[in-house]
Amino acid sequence: MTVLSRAIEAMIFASQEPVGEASLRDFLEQNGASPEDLPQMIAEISARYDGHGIELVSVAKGWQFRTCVELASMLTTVVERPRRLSRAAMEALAVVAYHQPCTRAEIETIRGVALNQSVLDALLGDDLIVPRGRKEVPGRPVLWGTSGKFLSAFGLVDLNALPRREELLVEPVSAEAPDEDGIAPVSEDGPT
Amino acid sequence: MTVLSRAIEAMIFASQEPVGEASLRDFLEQNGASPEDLPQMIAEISARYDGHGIELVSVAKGWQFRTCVELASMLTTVVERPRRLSRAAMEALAVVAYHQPCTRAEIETIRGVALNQSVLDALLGDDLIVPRGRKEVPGRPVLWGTSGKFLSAFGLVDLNALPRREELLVEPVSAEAPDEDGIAPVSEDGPT
Amino acid sequence: MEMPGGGDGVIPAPHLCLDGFEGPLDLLLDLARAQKVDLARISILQLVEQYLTVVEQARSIRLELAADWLVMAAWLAWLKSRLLLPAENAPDDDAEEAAGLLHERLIELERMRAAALWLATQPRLRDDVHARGMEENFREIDRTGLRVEVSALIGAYLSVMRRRNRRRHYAPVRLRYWTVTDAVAALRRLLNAPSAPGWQSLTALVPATETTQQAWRAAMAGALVAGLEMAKEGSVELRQETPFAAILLRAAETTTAIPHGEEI
Repeated sequence: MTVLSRAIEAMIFASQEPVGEASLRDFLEQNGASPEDLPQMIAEISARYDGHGIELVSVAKGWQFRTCVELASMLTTVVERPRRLSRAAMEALAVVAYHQPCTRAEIETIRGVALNQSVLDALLGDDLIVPRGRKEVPGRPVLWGTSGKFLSAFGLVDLNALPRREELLVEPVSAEAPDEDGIAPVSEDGPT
Repeated sequence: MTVLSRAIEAMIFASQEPVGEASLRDFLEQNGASPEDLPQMIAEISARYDGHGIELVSVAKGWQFRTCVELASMLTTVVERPRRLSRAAMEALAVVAYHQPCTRAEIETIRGVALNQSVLDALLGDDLIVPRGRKEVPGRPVLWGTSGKFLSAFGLVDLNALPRREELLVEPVSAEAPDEDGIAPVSEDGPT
Repeated sequence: MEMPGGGDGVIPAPHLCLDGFEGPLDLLLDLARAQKVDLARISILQLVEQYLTVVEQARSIRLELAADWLVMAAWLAWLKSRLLLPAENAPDDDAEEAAGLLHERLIELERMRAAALWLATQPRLRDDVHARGMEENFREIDRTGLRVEVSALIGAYLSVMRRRNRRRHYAPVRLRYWTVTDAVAALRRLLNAPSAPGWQSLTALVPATETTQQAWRAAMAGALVAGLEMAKEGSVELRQETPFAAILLRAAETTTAIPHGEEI
């Protein structure tokens, strides 16, 4: 293992935020290596963490070490957890993610219900959504979009990592298909 | 490698401060393991980082991961944030530059305000001004002049590279001339 | 409370649990789901009937049912009536379109819910997974350097010298305008003239020496105040044809004013 790959590992490890590929390439270049080597180095580093409690993940267009998902339940007592988002907030967030940039009114139309201020506050408070200018209609309402923090929070490389719209409904339908064969469905409201 | 040792690795990684042995022992106990196993687990984790850019180290308060020392220097980037002189310091320096050698009292007279000691200290601290003997008047005040550092800091070959006073002051004097038309001048000695 | 399964053997309506629904579309979507068919093939008509039944029942228990639920209910009732029109009538385009739109909205809501569920299953940072807790900062800030420019030095020197010049030459401007007292005196001289004139313009009072605009205005103001003052005591008469026209004055008809004036 070269000094440079160790240095890249340390650089990513040291940071609390994802380290952008650009910084990593710059670092390689400044140290006389080719930026082209980055993918291979990343692969090497990543491989070395096989079986560790932490792993190298690609997130928000950068690299970050994170604890492995399967350890989540064991770590809950150790590290403070953020409050979970309500169902309404998750739905509103999904609408923003898929319809951005969109106004509050547009979110309300899609969800068919008024957007509670506390929901908006929760999303803003967690820096998951950010204003992206204003819509040029009467009242010039703010247009909302998802933030870099959103990508990082959900472990997404970029917005393309979200399931495509067409894919979204494929799963539930196939999951419900057996229901039609006379098997009692388990809905959220409980078994019938 | 056990899940527990991976969890301990993750726990130390995610913690915001070094993790004390007591917490680690508690953690093992809560998860049905013997606290006695801790030293061996630590040794295992530590061994897994052989040759990595990061190492597990024991500090006063517990265990933490840290970038290997020899990489730290490589990763360190020095950001230069040059200071600027305060307005008062720049003015005092300008007065010294054009009226040297001059005493503190002279600087004060020309600027029309008292010279704060901290301003003088700042100029001295940056080696921009140096003492040039004493004025043979009661109290024998120090005479100040600009230093060689002053010339290099401002990128001047010598003091003659500064615009001459006459070149500088032609404009402001003529600009103020009309004000004096028909109005009795009031000198520093008081109104006529 | 629970609604009994549809008597006509259609679809068993779901539990009526209004707290679980955020809004009318939410409830509609749940009803649609309960039909366990592809949303694309769902019968809007059936859905509308169920919705209206549920809302009707809910209303008897939950008086505070939000107004927009009822708006939706009213709209759906309208939609139902149009869709129920006998087949021989020309198809109602509006209703067809509205039903199509409702379809699309339900599908989009279903999609967004699926997206929300998908997001919820992603490992969430600081909840399921954690980043490095203790940041190591390799950035060193070097503040020993000095950023100075000759231009700033010269600028500083100039501002010192300007301040100094200003200090040396400062004198309050003394204004010597034609005053009201001057104007009264001039007016009396005019009225006491042997050939007491008729109507005179007030501007005639202003001495020719008041050349600048500011001085002339001050003098005019003085003349007007003097004129008004003397009109009040009855020694002159003032006249102005229209607003902003020239102000005219002459000695009052009663000649008593003149000796009175001489007392001053």
